[in-house]
Amino acid sequence: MPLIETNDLCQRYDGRHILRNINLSIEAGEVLALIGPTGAGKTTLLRLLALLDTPTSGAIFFDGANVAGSPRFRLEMRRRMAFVLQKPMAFNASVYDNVASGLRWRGLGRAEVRDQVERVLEMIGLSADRNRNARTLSGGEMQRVAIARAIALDPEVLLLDEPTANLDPVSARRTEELLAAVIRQRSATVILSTHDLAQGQRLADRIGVLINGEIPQIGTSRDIFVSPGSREVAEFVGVENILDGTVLSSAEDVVTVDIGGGLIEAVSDVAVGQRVSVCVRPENVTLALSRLSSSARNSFTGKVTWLSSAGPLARVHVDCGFPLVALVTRRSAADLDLHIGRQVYVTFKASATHVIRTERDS
Amino acid sequence: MPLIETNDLCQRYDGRHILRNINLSIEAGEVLALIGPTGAGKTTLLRLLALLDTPTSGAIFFDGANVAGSPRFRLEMRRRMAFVLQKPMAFNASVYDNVASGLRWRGLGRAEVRDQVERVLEMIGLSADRNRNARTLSGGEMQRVAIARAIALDPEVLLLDEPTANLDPVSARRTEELLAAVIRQRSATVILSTHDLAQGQRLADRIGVLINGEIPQIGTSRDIFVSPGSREVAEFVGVENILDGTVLSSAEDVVTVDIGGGLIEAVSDVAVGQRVSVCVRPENVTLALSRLSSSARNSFTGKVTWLSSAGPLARVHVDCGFPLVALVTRRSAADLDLHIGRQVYVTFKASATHVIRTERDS
Amino acid sequence: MTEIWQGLVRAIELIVTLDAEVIEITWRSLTISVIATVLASVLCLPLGALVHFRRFRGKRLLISLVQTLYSVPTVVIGLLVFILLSRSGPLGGLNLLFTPAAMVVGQVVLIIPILLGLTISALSSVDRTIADTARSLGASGPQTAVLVLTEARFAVTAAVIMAFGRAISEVGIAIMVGGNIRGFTRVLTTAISLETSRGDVELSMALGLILLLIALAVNLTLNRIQR
Amino acid sequence: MTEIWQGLVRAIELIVTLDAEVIEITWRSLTISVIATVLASVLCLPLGALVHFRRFRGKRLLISLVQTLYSVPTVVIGLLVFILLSRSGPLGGLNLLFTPAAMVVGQVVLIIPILLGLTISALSSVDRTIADTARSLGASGPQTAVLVLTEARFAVTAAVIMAFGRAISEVGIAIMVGGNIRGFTRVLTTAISLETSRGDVELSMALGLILLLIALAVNLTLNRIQR
Amino acid sequence: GAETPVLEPKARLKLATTTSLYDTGLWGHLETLFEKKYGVELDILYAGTGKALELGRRGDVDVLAVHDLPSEERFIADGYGVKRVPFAYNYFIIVGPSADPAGIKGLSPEAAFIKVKETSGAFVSRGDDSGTHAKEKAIWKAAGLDYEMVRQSGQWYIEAGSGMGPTLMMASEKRAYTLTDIGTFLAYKGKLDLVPLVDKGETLLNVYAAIAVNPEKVKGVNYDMANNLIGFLTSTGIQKLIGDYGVKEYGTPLFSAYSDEVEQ
Ligand SMILES: Nc1ncnc2c1ncn2[C@@H]1O[C@H](COP(=O)(O)OP(=O)(O)OP(=O)(O)O)[C@@H](O)[C@H]1O
Ligand SMILES: Nc1ncnc2c1ncn2[C@@H]1O[C@H](COP(=O)(O)OP(=O)(O)OP(=O)(O)O)[C@@H](O)[C@H]1O
Ligand SMILES: [Mg+2]
Ligand SMILES: [Mg+2]
Repeated sequence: MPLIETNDLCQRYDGRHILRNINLSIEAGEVLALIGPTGAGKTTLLRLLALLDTPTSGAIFFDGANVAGSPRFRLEMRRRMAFVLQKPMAFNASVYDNVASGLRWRGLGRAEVRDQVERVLEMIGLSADRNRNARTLSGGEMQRVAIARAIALDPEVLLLDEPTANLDPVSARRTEELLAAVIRQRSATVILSTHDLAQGQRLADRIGVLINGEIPQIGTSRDIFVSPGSREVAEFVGVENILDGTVLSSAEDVVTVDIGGGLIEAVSDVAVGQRVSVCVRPENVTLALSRLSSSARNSFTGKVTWLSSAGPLARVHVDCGFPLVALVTRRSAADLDLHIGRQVYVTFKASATHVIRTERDS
Repeated sequence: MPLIETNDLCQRYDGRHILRNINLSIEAGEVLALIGPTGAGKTTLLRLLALLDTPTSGAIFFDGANVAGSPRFRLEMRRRMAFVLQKPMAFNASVYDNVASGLRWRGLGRAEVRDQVERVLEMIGLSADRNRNARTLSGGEMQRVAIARAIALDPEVLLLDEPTANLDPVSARRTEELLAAVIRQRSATVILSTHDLAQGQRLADRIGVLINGEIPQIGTSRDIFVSPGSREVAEFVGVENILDGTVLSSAEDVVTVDIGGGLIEAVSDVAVGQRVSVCVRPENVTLALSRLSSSARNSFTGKVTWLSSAGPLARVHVDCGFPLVALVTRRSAADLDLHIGRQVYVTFKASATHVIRTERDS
Repeated sequence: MTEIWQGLVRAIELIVTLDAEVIEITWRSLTISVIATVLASVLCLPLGALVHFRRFRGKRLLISLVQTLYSVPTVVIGLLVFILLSRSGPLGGLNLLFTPAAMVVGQVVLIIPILLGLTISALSSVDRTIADTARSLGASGPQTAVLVLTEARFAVTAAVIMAFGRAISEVGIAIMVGGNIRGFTRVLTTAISLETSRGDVELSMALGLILLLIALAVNLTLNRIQR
Repeated sequence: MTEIWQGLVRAIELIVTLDAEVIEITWRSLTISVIATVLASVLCLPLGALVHFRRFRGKRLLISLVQTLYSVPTVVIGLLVFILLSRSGPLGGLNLLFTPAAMVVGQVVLIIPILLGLTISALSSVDRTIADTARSLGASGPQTAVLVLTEARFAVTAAVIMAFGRAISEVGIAIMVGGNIRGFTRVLTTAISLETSRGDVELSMALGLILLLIALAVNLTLNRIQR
Repeated sequence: GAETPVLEPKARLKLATTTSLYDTGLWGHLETLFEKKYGVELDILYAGTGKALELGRRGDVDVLAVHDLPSEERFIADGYGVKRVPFAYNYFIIVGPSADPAGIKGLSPEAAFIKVKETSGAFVSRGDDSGTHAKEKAIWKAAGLDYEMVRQSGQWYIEAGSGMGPTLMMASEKRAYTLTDIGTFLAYKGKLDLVPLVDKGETLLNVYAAIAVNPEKVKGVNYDMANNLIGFLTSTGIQKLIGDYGVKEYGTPLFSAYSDEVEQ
């Protein structure tokens, strides 16, 4: 039996549909990441799961029980979870008292509270600040206190709304490691929303993509990143090359797609005449100075139109009759002496593409 | 003459030093990014520059004039800038009125305000939401409104405190593009703080690293990323391999450093006996299955201890007597059949290292 | 208990028959207290903002003093204004004693502390970031104050309602400086206290009910405006 | 104006000489109003939280009604309580009329709307996120209410101070149901009004000043506790 | 249709009258007549005798209608008043519970007071230096007792420090005796558990007098119009009206016209 299950969950505000028929099923111990653009409804969904709001329609089952019960029952359920809100809000009290609050509300003894709070403060690196008023903390420090407040409760379910949004990369990494440790040690069920796709990838067993109040795709990070189920998902997970076209011919699971500026071969079994979007991840696009004889079925000549750096990599925009982005190491970029206007040969394999059926042009 | 200059700027709260002797000099039209860990003092510095707070000691010069003047003068100066706070706060009014507020305060006419607001709303993609109460916006939407509020003013100086911290990658990219456009079109001077090092790299002419209330290094992104000036900076900008040791010998600008678990050759002119930290960026570490004969001066044998994915790349932890992290493409990782325990050959060039003098062990 | 019931019946009677004297008294009550509230608001809202936004030594003490003035009995204010306006007092020449204008003055004095204290309290409950955001967008001091007052409109309206309620329900000042002159300075509260001392409990209750009705009307109006 | 000055001198005199009757009256004023304020607070703080946190139809109207009751004149409350406690009234058997207890009852009735209204207003100025955060950490309804009241402590204290000020400064109820009996129910305000009707302006001023002094003491104490 | 708060001092005459007179409604009656006759706005302020005299001293009123002989005489002696002109009188009465536990019915006022004190029957005093309170003190004095001593002599003596109405209510609630003017008693009668027990006796005489404030001593008062009012009050027609006032409402006249009476 799943620990948390939702049944056609809908939420409307002022007549606008914010969430539409959300059906989730989360096993105990599972880590689920919700990713999606701003305003997609991530916070709204988490607030429903945290029993802070009641849905317009639909039901939530926690441990098999419908949570739409008495306030007393909802409180009992709520005490088995902890939710870190997107906007971390300090109680006007010391850091210590902030972290202790949830424990005290559960009626724990003084000593117990102290032990647990000290342990968590230590863990999260804020022991030295225990007596400061939490209102004077910086944004990032406060975010950590908010997480500390939640994990101090040893909840069965930990809900996190963009837990590292306010943190610098170093703190974010630390917090993420902390979360990873919590996940491992306590085998808590975790649902988190995040902007950081990589974070979702690193922490979660499954990723749900929330777009426009719906979940068009949910699955392992590989599913989502490699085989996005729709054009929106593909766009959102950062597939930079999305080429719309029509299937011209099909043979042995390889289709030829006419994308206007050229023909692309892709592994797929869609029917001839179907409108599709072909996704090519930039890191699967190879650049060379001479035409390589390789097994790659797609090969084009193009001109570099734009170059930018992306950490250790270089992002190269090439015009081959249609725009294409390639991601190469900075060393390769230097070796190839890439610059705007340079002619390059572009290749990618038919198996490195992903084909999505589309109903309409977009 | 620099547009903004600070002179030994210090800020103390409750006796704690938050900022110590900050000396900045920013030219008109320049884009400066402040990066630094949580609690470093970025917000504190930006608030001082935005004339929201007064420093404990030190002075700020704006356009040559000391801003520690009359409230009237400070207001006049403040009206030449706009500051987007870290915690975007909506006025309890419509999106339109939020964006219009600064213009109205400047006494602009109705029509002028409308034109400007509509233009900015269009630009930032919130035209459809103009009549919604800004309090009901999602975190990310609100962040965009906050930016719109500021750029609607066409300020000479635009101060941004982590402008994309609350945005999903797609919106973040859009906002960043918007900021880039603003920077180009209006030749505004921009000072922004960010967690996202890559963002700093993309947007800024210069990057200032703020650690613990001080700016140990300021320079182009290349300077900071390739030649961090101190161990803290190196750590903060994500140099994952920082190897502490002592210079054993020196010849023709190449030093040999004893790092305990092995000897490393590095390009540097430090004296023999000096304690140093050698930085090696993971993307400059090459992995192979057989010992390559190459020009790389550093070559070790090691065992893979941990593998993780980082977007299109794989992060490989290797133990070669000392821990080393390498970043390779996922394709290479697959080709090399990397898995935990696998023996690999590790090479990196002496010229791909960066040596930092350290006073003390850390 | 019958008196209460009879008072209700009497109130309805007075309202339905549009008793001329009751209408006149009610209208006078309303006008005097509305004017007093408006004057005091015009004074206290900016003053409250000034106190809130300025940092100075003794601010806490000042607020405590203002709050202490919540406790000034109306009779004492009545006395003070009386001494001031009495023929032999410093402002005797104005000939204001025993006029509606004197009652307005007294009520203004009475509600200034209330409005000031509650305005400061309303302002301090608005997130500091709001003021910072406004200033960062180029708002001047007064513009920031207006914005923050708008943000606190619920609490500010509550303050104004409280002040109005205090003004229209007080009787000490009205009697001391108004004199409860029939047809000139008689207002609902002084009429009530007169009827009570005459032993006409029902009429007192009826007038009390009418007072509450107009207070309700004013509150609903203010609450509507606030939105 | 000399009266004011003489009042001051007289006040100092009364305080310095520890005038027995003045001390007794002052102490009685303080006790009655403190008890009334405590009772009303115990009632209104939870009630205010309930109104604030519960969603129900007519909430806005309820708040408007509560705010309307700010305008009930003390004489009317005095009358109501009088009718209730009088020998022929429903609670006549308690024999409370013309006792300090009756005055407490009257003052409680007087300040309940003020405390309730200001508590609700104080609570609604606390960021909703605070309550959400508390609930998300497992706080029950009452626990959340306590937290939010604590967060609003500045405004809640201001409300209590306002209520206390209203209670200790009112005179209509004290006279109607206390009776201003010398040595038993005479308090500062009724004494002031008596002295005023006698024409003794100085003594009235002096007693008024003493009242303000104890109000100041109470406020400073409350403000200290609040921190 | 409220009055404009603009003042024309010439056209107004301010009268301070004692509460017991005002509460009977007599002034409401006289006001219109006087205003019509002289084309003046008569502002009637009611206050205890002490306060009324204070208003006169300050020049905040032009004429007084009060009922406490000793303080009136002092007021004139100090030069604030020109002349004391009595215009009506009636008698105070001593009221108490119908059971009359002290047994004072029919006694002289002095004897009744002594009886109440001796039997410790509760007595509620105005205790507010009003005309009625002054009369009470005068009766104690006539009975040969020191007022201060009476006042301190125990629980039975209750000082209400309030107006006549509240004092009567308190006496009724506490089943106590009290001294009251007839007008207020009649107005409250329906709400009271009290009956008149002593209504005869020299000392109960209650004379209302009008005094114009002295323009020589107090600048700016409307002396001429004040004299008009006094003349109006003592005119035959009005004296008759005063003597008949109250019959309609209470079935018995509340006052006697002073012209009917010999000098005190
Ligand atoms: N109480 C509310 N009243 C009206 N609209 C609301 C309310 N709460 C949320 N919304 C709207 O619902 C939509 C989804 O909001 P939500 O906060 O869930 O988005 P999100 O996915 O968390 O976005 P972000 O990444 O920016 O935090 C937004 O358009 C928002 O404006
Ligand atoms: N008003 C204040 N009173 C006391 N301490 C403060 C105040 N404002 C900031 N601080 C402290 O100053 C330090 C720097 O804070 P600041 O907000 O400038 O950091 P930051 O670099 O912006 O961090 P973040 O990335 O988390 O936003 C922090 O330790 C913070 O707690
Ligand atoms: Mg959200
Ligand atoms: Mg910050």
